[in-house]
Amino acid sequence: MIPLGHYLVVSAILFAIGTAGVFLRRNLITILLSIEIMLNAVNLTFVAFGRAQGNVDGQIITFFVMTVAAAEAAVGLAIVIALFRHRESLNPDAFTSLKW
Amino acid sequence: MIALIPLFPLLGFAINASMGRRLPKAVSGGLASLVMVASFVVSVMVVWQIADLAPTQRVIEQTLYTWITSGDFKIDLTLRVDPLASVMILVITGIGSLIHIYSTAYMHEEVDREFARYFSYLNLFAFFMLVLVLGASFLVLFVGWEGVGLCSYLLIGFWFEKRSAADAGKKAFVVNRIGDYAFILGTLLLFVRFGTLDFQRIASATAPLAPESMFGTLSVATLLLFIGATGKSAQIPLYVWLPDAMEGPTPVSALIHAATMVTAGVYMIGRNAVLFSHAPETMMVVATIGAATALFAGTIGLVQNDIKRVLAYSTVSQLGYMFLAMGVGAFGAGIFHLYTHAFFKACLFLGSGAVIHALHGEQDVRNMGGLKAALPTTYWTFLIASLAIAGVPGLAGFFSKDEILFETFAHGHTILWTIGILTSLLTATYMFRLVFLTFHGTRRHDAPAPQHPEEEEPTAHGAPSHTAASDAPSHDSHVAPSHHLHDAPAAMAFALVVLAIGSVFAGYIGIPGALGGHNALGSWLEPSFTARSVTTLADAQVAEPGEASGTGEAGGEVNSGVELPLMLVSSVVAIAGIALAAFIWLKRREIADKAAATFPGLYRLLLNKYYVDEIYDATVVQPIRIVSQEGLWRGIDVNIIDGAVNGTASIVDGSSSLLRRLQSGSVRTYAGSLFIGVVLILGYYLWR
Amino acid sequence: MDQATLRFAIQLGIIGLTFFMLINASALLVLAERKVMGFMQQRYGPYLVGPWGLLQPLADIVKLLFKEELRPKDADKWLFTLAPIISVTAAFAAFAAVPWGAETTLFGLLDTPVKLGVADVNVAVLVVFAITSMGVYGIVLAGWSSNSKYSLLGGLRSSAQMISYELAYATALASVIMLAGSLSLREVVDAQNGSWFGFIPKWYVFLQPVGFLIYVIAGVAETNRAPFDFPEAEQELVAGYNTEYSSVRFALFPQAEYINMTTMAAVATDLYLGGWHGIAILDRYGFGWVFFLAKVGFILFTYIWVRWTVPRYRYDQLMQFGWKWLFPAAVLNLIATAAAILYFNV
Amino acid sequence: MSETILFYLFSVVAILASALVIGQRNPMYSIMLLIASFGALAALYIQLDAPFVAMAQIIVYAGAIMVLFLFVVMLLNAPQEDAAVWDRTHPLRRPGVARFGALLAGLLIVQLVWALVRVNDASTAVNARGDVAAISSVRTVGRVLFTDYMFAFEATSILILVAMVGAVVLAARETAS
Repeated sequence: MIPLGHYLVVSAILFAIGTAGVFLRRNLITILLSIEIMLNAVNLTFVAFGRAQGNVDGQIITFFVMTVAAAEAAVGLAIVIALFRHRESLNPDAFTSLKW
Repeated sequence: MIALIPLFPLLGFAINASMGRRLPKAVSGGLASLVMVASFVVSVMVVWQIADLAPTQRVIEQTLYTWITSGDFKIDLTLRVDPLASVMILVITGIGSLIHIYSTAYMHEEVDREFARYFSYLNLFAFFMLVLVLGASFLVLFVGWEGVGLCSYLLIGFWFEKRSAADAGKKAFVVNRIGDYAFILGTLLLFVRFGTLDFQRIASATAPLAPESMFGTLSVATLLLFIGATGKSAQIPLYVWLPDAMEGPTPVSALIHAATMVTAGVYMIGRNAVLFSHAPETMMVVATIGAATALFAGTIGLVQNDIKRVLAYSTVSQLGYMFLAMGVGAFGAGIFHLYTHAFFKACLFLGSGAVIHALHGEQDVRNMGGLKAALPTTYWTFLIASLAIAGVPGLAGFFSKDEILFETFAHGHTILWTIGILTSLLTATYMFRLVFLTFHGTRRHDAPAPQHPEEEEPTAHGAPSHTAASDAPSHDSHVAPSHHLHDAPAAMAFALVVLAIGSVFAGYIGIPGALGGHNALGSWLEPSFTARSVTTLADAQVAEPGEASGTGEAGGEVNSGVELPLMLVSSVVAIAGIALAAFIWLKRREIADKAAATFPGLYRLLLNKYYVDEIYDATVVQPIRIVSQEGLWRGIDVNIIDGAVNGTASIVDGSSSLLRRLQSGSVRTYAGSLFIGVVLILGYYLWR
Repeated sequence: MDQATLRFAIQLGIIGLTFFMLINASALLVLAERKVMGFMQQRYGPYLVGPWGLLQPLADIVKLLFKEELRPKDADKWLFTLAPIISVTAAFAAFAAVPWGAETTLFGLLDTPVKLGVADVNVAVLVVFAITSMGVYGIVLAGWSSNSKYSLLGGLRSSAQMISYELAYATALASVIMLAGSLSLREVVDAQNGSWFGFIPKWYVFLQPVGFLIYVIAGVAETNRAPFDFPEAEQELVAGYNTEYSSVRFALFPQAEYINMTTMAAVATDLYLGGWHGIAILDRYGFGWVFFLAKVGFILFTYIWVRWTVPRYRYDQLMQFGWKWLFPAAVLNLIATAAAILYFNV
Repeated sequence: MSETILFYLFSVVAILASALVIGQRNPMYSIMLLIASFGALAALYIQLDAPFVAMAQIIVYAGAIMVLFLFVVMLLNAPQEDAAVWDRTHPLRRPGVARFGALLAGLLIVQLVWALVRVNDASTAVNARGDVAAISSVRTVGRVLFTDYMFAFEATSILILVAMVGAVVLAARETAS
């Protein structure tokens, strides 16, 4: 018998970790991974709340999140590849040619 | 059954338009004429069919399919034959087929492609005209209405290489468009008022109402419709296109601008007799305009020198007569005149066509004369038709015209009656001026006089001497001075003779009561002008004595005592007119010139058709052009519209040049701003 | 010894048995493979070690154990070690969800029957699917970590191939699941009990011939076996992803492969061949699992048979086949099944 | 009791793994660790009576998306992430900015904690309400998904399609034409 709060805490921590990753890492792939972490944190929250409510809607939202995550990963990685072809680097700071 | 009537010409059009260019003339022309004849036969059968029915429910309807359905608004594509429509379809198909036959010979110089094009247009026109008269609702009628407009444009501009022809076509189209606009407005107004567009429903909805004393919905609507009518059937102020329409081939002028299309307006008013008779103001306007047009056009016709123009103006003035009749509520008389006029005017046009054909495109009467011997058939038919139009007793024109005048008088419009009489005098005069100038006197034409005109006739149809000229206009294309004048070829002659006979006897179905007849046509048409409902038109019009029942014998019973003297007057006037013409243009030629010399201003005024075209150009065309060019184009379009577009662009440009400072180009800067936003929003929700 | 502990013990026993069977399965399969190959090629195959060479696998294992552990200098230490473990673990774990026998009380030894099978999950099909899809990591990592182009190519190929064929595989599964109306393998099996007209057993293979075919083909591709054995295409890639491996680490890969084969065959039996059902007497006396084993054996034999009969495809042909034929066929089969179910509301 | 232990075990695994994901420079390891964290999460889902989600988590995330990442890393031959170079030019590289970022992070954590405190039934057991059979059954999930969430479902399918096309277009090496 685990209180709902525990799950929320876990997902909050995961989310924080993900956010930190986005800001700290200097590798596009790792940044994408951090985004995945955040998404999963959110998923956990959804499922936990859904369970607490006693219905399946939470799970269903999770599927949608997964779909979006898949799409995001596909496009994001494609962009990463394209970028990597131009500059031999995955450092986001290397791609500032749009700067004013 | 009914559907067949318009379908035949449509079929002809389809075939000629699609594969006509590959067919030889004989086939395409023969086919076109054949479908017309077929549809004529069908029409006769249909008319026979409804003739059996009792006078009050002489109606056959055929709903082809539901055209438009939106909510409770529903338009069926319905064809309806009632007495009025029956007369119209008979005229259209009958005269139409005659003219088709005539055309096979007349247009013979055209190359196959042009030939087929011509006949496809002709068939298409017949189709639309039939749709117009058969349509049971304003919308269906409007289809035909627009269609004939289109066809007249196509046919007038048939020789589109000739600039004047193309211009004339455009003119006709534009002027018609003005009328159509009003017509649409009127239709919409009626729909708003009655919620339906079906003629019968509108009529039976109107019948119980009391006639509007002051301008109300009905008056406005009918007025708008009438403007449309003036556009179609060439009344003041929109008549200007008709004379120019003579640029088209002569049979076209005969078919469209004499026999059928121009009568669309008259027909439309007759079709909505109940409606109009409930709008006395409109009726008054109609009558006045009609009379004015009649006189106006007559005076112009007096001095014109182009044989076809004279006829065109006479058409206008005859149409004026019809509208006069409609205006005074003598719908029957109007339709009657429409019907007789179709015969003799078509005959006149075709005759003139024959003359032109014989003289290889010569249209100026001053260069004609003495053709009587050369073109006997043409001459005699032309003469008969002229007598008929002049209103000489015993011929078609007499009965109808006289009936109109009588009705006018009987309804107490004395002034209009006087105008009418004056006009008939003019009519007689200019018609016979034409006759004498063309056929009598001495030749003023360089082509050698024929030795044996009649032996030309058989060969003429084959036209061996005709160099088949490909380039239009064909008339100017082959000037062969050294070849004999020949009378109308067989096909033409046939049409001419039939029409001439028609213009003699067509009137006898409408002999007024005063002459011991019983106006068969009037009583036949009677039901069409009454609402098919509890109240008949007569009851509905008790309130308006000026418009006692729309047909002849009603008036005849009222005061047949007046009728005979009136007839006498008009016939005397007609004879007088002829005599005058004979005196001037046969005996004392110089009088005319002297007259012209004494009143140069008047003469020039008439010769230039009262400068109406110039006035229109100055008052309407130029202003519109200037406004649209300087105002709309240079002003609004360039400055405002383009300005708006460019302005938007420049605004975006400026703002983005500011915004782009936020574009650090580094992903994590964006992420940072996003992060800030998240923190702020979350904070806000937590504070709440 | 009370029921609870007895029951627990028996459960443990079942698990241990399954594990033991799987290990042996790999060994036996190696032998069988070589024997069958031998017969197909007019040879004896192994016959020296033990009677009819039955102990050959044992000898092989011993040999591998005593070999030296080699690791390329630039290989990624952790992943290089992890890769084989992942694959073999995945292989074993996948079987955990596969039931291989009916409920039995072991001849009245237990008062409540026990289910033959490691675990009975209500989404067993998904579990198997998920875990097998984990197996790809082993190969990919092996290929990448050993830092050699052959390995890398092998790894890439096999992963691409597995991902592509998972689609057809899963879609084929889906239609059976629809028929049975359950994701639990045990329920699917029980749904196939009985027979039509008394002599045709109610196996889904008769309802889903196309599905069965697709499943088997995709299965072959999933397990990287000929004619889809690109990961180790000797002619092109020496030995594919496990070129750099030696000794036990090397041994784990083929073992994982054979276990995967077994799992594939077992699942196929459960889904299409009615699991342990089919012979009434065996069912009644709780010996259904024998029939189950027979079926699995048959399918495995077919695998080997195919391997030594059909030549290897070209890689693009493989992809073409997977995406343009197998997957569409599976989808059509799915749609048809759904339509049939709706129509006959089975 | 056992489930509490399991819960803590799995959550600790998930958190540790995620922390390590962003904790080191080799993306290959990051991916592996992330997969581990996903597995732990899947276990948590099972505890939450959502077996189907758990399986989907493994199949979709671990089985598909992560493989994609793995591929990309392998294809690009994952270069080690370059160390922070503190050039003064970049607006974000100044320590002031960094401190501001740290402040923001602290704020976010505070807010999260605060939000957690304000959750009403945070202390009540998760599985207090609803019957397990219905919630954990795939049938129920499917029914709800294809009735109430039909539109969203279709929309996502279109989204996936678009993403597919986009990925192909982006990653396709422009052929020399």
